[in-house]
Amino acid sequence: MAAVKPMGFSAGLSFSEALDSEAGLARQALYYMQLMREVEERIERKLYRQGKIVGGVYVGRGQEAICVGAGLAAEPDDMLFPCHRDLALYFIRGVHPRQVFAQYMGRVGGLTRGKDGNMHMGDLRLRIVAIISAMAASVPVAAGAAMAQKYKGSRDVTMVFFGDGATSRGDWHEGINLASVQKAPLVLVCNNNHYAYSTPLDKQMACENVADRAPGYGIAAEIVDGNDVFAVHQAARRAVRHAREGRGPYLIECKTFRMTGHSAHDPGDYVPKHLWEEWAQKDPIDRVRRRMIEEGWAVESELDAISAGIRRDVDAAIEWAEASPFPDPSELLEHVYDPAPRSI
Amino acid sequence: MAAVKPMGFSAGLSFSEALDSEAGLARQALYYMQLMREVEERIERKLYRQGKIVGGVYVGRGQEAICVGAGLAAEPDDMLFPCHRDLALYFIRGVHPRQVFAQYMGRVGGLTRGKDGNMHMGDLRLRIVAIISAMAASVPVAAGAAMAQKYKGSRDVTMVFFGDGATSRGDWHEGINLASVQKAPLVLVCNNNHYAYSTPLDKQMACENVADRAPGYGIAAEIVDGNDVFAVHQAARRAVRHAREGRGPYLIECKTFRMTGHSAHDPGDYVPKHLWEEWAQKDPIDRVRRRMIEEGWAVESELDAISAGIRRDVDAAIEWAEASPFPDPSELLEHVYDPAPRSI
Amino acid sequence: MALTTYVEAVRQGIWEEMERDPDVFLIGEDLGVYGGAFKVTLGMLERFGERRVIDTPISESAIVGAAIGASFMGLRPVAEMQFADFISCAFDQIVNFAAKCRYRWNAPAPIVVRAPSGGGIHGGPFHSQNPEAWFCHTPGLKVIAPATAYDAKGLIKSAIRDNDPVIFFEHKALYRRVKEDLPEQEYTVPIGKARVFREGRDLTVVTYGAMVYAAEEAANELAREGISMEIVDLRTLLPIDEETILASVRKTSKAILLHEATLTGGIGGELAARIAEKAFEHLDGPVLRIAAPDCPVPYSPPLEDAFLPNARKVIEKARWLYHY
Amino acid sequence: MALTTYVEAVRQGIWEEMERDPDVFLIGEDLGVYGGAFKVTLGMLERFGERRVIDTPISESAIVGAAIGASFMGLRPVAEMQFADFISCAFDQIVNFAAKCRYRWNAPAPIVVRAPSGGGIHGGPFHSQNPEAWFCHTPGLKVIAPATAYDAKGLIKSAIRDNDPVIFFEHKALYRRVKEDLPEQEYTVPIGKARVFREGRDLTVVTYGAMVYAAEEAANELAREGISMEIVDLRTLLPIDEETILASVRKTSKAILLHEATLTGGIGGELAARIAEKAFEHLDGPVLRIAAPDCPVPYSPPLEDAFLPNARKVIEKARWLYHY
Ligand SMILES: Cc1ncc(C[n+]2csc(CCOP(=O)(O)OP(=O)(O)O)c2C)c(N)n1
Ligand SMILES: Cc1ncc(C[n+]2csc(CCOP(=O)(O)OP(=O)(O)O)c2C)c(N)n1
Ligand SMILES: [Mg+2]
Ligand SMILES: [Mg+2]
Repeated sequence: MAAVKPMGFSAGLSFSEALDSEAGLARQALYYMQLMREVEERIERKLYRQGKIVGGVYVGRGQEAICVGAGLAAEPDDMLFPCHRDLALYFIRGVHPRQVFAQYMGRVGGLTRGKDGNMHMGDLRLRIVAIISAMAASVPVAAGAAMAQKYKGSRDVTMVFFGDGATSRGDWHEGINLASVQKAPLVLVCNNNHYAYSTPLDKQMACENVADRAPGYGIAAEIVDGNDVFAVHQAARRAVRHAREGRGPYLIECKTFRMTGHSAHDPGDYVPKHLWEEWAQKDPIDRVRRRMIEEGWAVESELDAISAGIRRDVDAAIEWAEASPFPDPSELLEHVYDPAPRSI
Repeated sequence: MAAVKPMGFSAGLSFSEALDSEAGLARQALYYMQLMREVEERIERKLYRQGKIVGGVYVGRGQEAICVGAGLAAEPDDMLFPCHRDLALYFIRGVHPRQVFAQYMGRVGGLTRGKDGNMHMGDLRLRIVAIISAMAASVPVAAGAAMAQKYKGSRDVTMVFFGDGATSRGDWHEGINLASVQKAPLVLVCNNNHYAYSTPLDKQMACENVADRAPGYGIAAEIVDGNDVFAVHQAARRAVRHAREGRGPYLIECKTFRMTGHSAHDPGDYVPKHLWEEWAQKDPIDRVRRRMIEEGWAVESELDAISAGIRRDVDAAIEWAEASPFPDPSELLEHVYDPAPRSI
Repeated sequence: MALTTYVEAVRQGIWEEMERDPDVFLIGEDLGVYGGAFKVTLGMLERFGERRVIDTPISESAIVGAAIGASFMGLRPVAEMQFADFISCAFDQIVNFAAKCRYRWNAPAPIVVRAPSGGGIHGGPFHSQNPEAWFCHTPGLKVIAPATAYDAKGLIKSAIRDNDPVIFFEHKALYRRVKEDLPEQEYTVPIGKARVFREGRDLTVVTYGAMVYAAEEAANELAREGISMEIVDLRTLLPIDEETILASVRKTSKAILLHEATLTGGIGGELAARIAEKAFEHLDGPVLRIAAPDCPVPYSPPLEDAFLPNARKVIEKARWLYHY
Repeated sequence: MALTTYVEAVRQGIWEEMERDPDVFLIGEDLGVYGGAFKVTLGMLERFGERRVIDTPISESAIVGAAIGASFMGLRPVAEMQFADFISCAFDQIVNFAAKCRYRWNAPAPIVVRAPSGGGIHGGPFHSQNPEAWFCHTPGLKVIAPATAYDAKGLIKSAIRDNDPVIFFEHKALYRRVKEDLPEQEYTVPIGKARVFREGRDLTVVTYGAMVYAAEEAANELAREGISMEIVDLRTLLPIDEETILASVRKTSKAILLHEATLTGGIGGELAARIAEKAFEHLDGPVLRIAAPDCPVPYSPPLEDAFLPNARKVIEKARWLYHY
C-alpha cells in the first residue's frame, strides 16, 4: 500500500519511511498523535480558558490512536468522514494546524471561514466530509459516498468514524444496512470510549460490543485495542482491503476511553475515578513512544526533538490564527445557494 | 394462562375449550383465521372491486396464523400494536366485523368514524393502538407502552407486529434498543413474508434472518414457521412469559409468505410463480383444518358449519356497514384538540 | 398528437436526464421492477440497469443521506419518497444536512428528492399531506410544485441539473388527471419563476399544484359574472418569485392566497406578508387566504371534500373581495 | 428575595409537577446523573429515582415515540431534546403520529417535548436553530416559547397537565440571563394566551422568546424619541392568540412581527396574514417583519451578530413605520 503523503508541518520530520514497516508507521503515527494532542491541549486548556475559542470544545485525548491508525490506512483518494474526536484525520489529509485554530476561533483562516465552528469542518478537495452534528447522520451519507465509488467503478473506499453513542441512532442502522445490501466499500470505525456524554454503555445498549451488531447486517467486523495504534492500523488495513476488494462494509470497534469530560465545560465527574487511572496507564502516545525506544527505532532525544518541533509549529500556528481576521458581516449571505447556477 | 374472552360473533361457536389444550387452541385459531380471511376476501375481492372501499386495501392472506397465534397468547390487559396484515387481532379484542367493514367504507360505524381508513384503526379501551403508517414507527411507541407497564408495576406486556421491511427503518432499531436497555416487557412479532412491497428480502438485508439481529440488542429471539398457528402460539407464549417475568424484549420471527400483491391494486407479478405455488401448499387455515380432522378434534361437517356461520355473520356485517352513514362534514374539525382541557 | 399526462411528463423528464447525463441515478423504494408506487420510473430498470435504478430497503433517512453522499462524489441522485408523507422520516438529513452543506463548508449537495403529495385520493391522514411549508422555511433548499405536465417535465429536468438540493412535490391527484400536448423538442423550465396562468384584472389568486385547477374553475365561473380573476401559478415555492406576485397584485389591487396545505403556518402566510408589506399601498381590500382547515387530512369522502379547498370556496371569497 | 433564573424556573415547574403527579416522568439524554446538558433536571435523579428520570441512548425518535406510547398508558412524559436542532431526528413521531392520534382514533397523546432553542451562544448551524414554525404548521400540536421566568415556570406546568402534545421551546440565551422574582405560591400560566408585555400607542411589535428583550430595548430607546411601542409577547405560538394580537394592532394601526427564526416561512408570515386580513381597515402602514435572514445560523461572532435580529434593527424599522 502506498504511504499517504503527509504534510510534515514540522521541518525536522522526515517521512521517508514507508508505513509498511512498523518503525515507519510508528514514526508517522507518533507524529500525528502528538500533533493532535498538542493542538487539542492548546485549544482546550489554554485558548478556551482564555475565551478565545468561540464555541464548544470536544477533544480526543486518549483516543488519538484510532483516527491516526485508521486514517493512515486510507489512501488520499479515499473519502473520510471524521467524527468529533478525530482531529488527526485533517492533518493526515494536509490541513494545517493553523487552519484548525482559526476554525475554532471563528476566523476566515478556518476551513469554513467562520460559517461553522470547531471540529465542524471539511473540504471535498481533500476528500474529508464535514462532521454532521446529529450523531450517526454521517453513516448513510458515507454509505452513499461508498455507493458512488462503486458506481464509478473506482477502487476507492469510504471510511466513516463514530462513537458508541452514535450506534443507537436510527441513521446508523439504516446507513449500515443499505451499505451492506449494496455491498458498498464502506469502512466503519467505531471509537467505543464507554460513554456517550454522561451515559455509560450499559444505558446505551444491552449487548456487550458494538461489533455484536455486525452479523445482523451481514458485515465483517473485528474488535481491537483502540489505544494500540499498530493494532488499529492493521485492522484498518484489513478493512480497507476487504472493502476495496468489493466484499462490502467492514466494522472496526476500537475499545478506548475518553480521557476528558464530554466537552471542555464538562468535568466528567460522573466517571468513576478508577477508570481514569486504569486508562491513563494505556495512553496511546506513551505506548508508541515506549515501544519505539524499546525496539530501538528511535532514541529519546530524537523523539523529544519531534515534540519540540510540534510545539514550535503549534505556537506559530496559533499566532497565525490569531492574526487571521474575523469574517466580514457582508459574507453572511454568501453560499446559501449556488451563486452561478450551471447554465441549463 | 387464562383464555382470552372472545366475542364469538357466530352464534354457533362455543369457546368453552381452554387455549391450553391443542384442540381448544385449534378451534379458536381456526375461527379467527377464517373470519379474518372471509372479511378480507370480501373487502378485497368484492367490495373493493365494487368501488365501495374508499382507500387502499392490504390483506394478510396466507399469514393469518401469525396474528391469530400470537394474539391468542396475549391477555386482555396486554397492549397490542397491529401492523397492516393483522386484522384478526381486532376480532380477538372484540371489534365486530361490521365495524371493520364500516371502517373500510369510511362510515361512522368504523372505529375511527371516517377520520382514518382501512386498517388504520385502534381503540385504547381495547388496548389496541392504531397502526402508524410509517413502517416501524410503532416500535418505539410500543417500547414506551411497555416501559409504562413496568413503570406502573403491572404484569402486563406489549406486543408489537411488523413485517420484514419495517426492520430496515431507524425507528425499529431505536425502539428495540431502548426497550432492551430498559428491560421493557415487549414482545416483537415479525411477519417475514419475504417481500416489502415489490422488494425481496435480499434487497432489504444482507443477513439471513431478521432474528439474526437480536444478539445485537441482547434480546431473546426465535424463528418459527409462521404458517403453523400452533408453533406461532407456543412461541408467543414463551415470549409473553419471558417478558412478563421481567426478562426484557423477545423477538419472534415468523417465516411466511404474502399470498397477494402488496395491496389490492398490485397484482404482484414480480413474484416468481413457483413461490406462490409452494406457499399455497402451506396455507395456515387448511393446515389447522386438516389437523383437526386428523386428530379427531372435529368432524368436517362441524367445521363447515362454522365456516357457514362466519359467512352469514359477514353478510350481516356488510349489510350493517353499508347502512352506516357517512360522517357529517360538521365532524371535520372535531378532536383535533381536547375540547375540554383538564382544568388546571 | 397524443396528450401527455403529468405522471408521464415527470417520467419523460427523468428519462431524458438519465440519457443525457450518466451521473444521474435513481434511489428509492420499489422503483425498479415495480416502476415505483405511481409508476413514474416504469421501464427505467430495463433501460438503465440496476446500477442506476437502485431499490432500497425501507429507509427514507438512508435514501436521502446516501443521495447526499453520492452527490458529493459528483453524481446527480434523484431520490423518491414513496409518499410525501414519509419525507418526515428523512427530515433531519434534508433540513439539517443537505440544506446547509454549501453554506457551512462550501460543499454543494445537488440532490433531488421527489415526493408525491396531496389529497383527493382518499389516502387519509398518512397519504395525502402537503408538507411543502416545512421546507420553504429551510434556507438552502429549493422547493418545486408543478401544476401542469409541461412544467412537471421542464422543472424536473431543471431540478436534476440544479446545483442545490431540491424538494420536488408531484401532486398525486394530477398524475393521471392532467393531460397536455408537450413540445417535441427538449425544453426546461427555470426554477424560481412563477407564471401568470391566466390573466385577469380584478383580483389575483396566487396558488400552485392542484389548486391551480380549482382557481381556474372558479375563474371561469366568475368570468360569467363579469369578475376577471388573474391566476399566478408559483411553480417554484422556494425561492419565491416575489416580483411576479407583486406585479400581479399591484395590477389588480386584491389578493387571495390559495393552497391545499393547512392554513396556519402554510405558504399563504408568507405570501400575504410579502404583499402586505410590499404592495400595501396598492391594496384595495384585505389579503385573503384559502387553505385546508387546521386538521389532519381525513379519509372519508364527505370529510375530505369538506377539508379540501375547491372552486366553490374560491368563488365565495373572490366575490366577497371583488365587492369589497 | 432571591431572583429566579429562567432555567431554574423551568426546573421548578417540572419539579413541582413531578411532586404533584406520580405519573409525570422524564425521558431523554443525560438527564440523570448529569442533570441535562443545560442542567434543567439537576437533582431530579436523586429526588425521584431512576424510574422517573430515564436516561436514554442517543435516539431522539425513540425518546419521543416511547413518550407517546407511555402517554397512552396514562403517564405524563416530559421528553427532552438535548438541543432543539435534534428535534428533526424525531420529526416523524411528532408530526405524523403524536399530532394526529386524537384526531384519527381519539387517543390523546399528552406528551411534552422540551427543546432548548435559539442562538446568541455561538453554537453555529447545529446548536442555534429556532424550528418552531415547522410545528406551528402541524395541527394537533401545541407550541410554547416563553420569554420570562414567570411564564417558563407557569407554562411548563400547564404543558405537563395539558391533554395534547406540546412542543416546549426554551431559549438557551435566556436560561441564565433572565432573572425574576417569582411568586411563593403555586401558579400556572394558561396555554394559548398572549400577553401585552409593554403597553404602547403608536405601533405594535408582536414577538416571543429572546426577541421580547430586543423589542423592549428598542421600546426604551424609542420612548426617548417620543415613539410609544406596544409589545405583545405571544408565549404560546400554537394555538395563536389572535384576539390579543388584533386588539393591539387595531389600537396602534401599525404592526411589526419580530422573530429570531429565519424570515421566509417563519411565524411572522402567519401573523402578518392574519393582520392583513382581519385588521386591514385599521392599518396605517405596511405590515413589517423583522427576522433572521434566510441562511443557516453562522458560528463566528460577527456573522452571528449580523444574523440575529436585535434592538437596533427594530428601532430602524419602527422609526420608519412610525413616520410612515
Ligand atoms: C442526534 C443527536 N443527539 C444528541 C446530540 C448531542 N451529543 C453530541 S455528542 C453526544 C455523545 C456522543 O457519544 P458517542 O457517539 O459515544 O461519541 P463520543 O463523544 O463518546 O466520542 C451527544 C449526546 C447529537 N450531537 N446528536
Ligand atoms: C416509512 C415508510 N416508507 C414507506 C412506506 C410505504 N409502504 C407501505 S407498506 C410497505 C412495505 C412493507 O413491507 P413489510 O414491512 O415487509 O410488510 P408487509 O407489507 O410485507 O407485510 C411500504 C414500503 C411506509 N408505509 N412507511
Ligand atoms: Mg462514546
Ligand atoms: Mg414483508
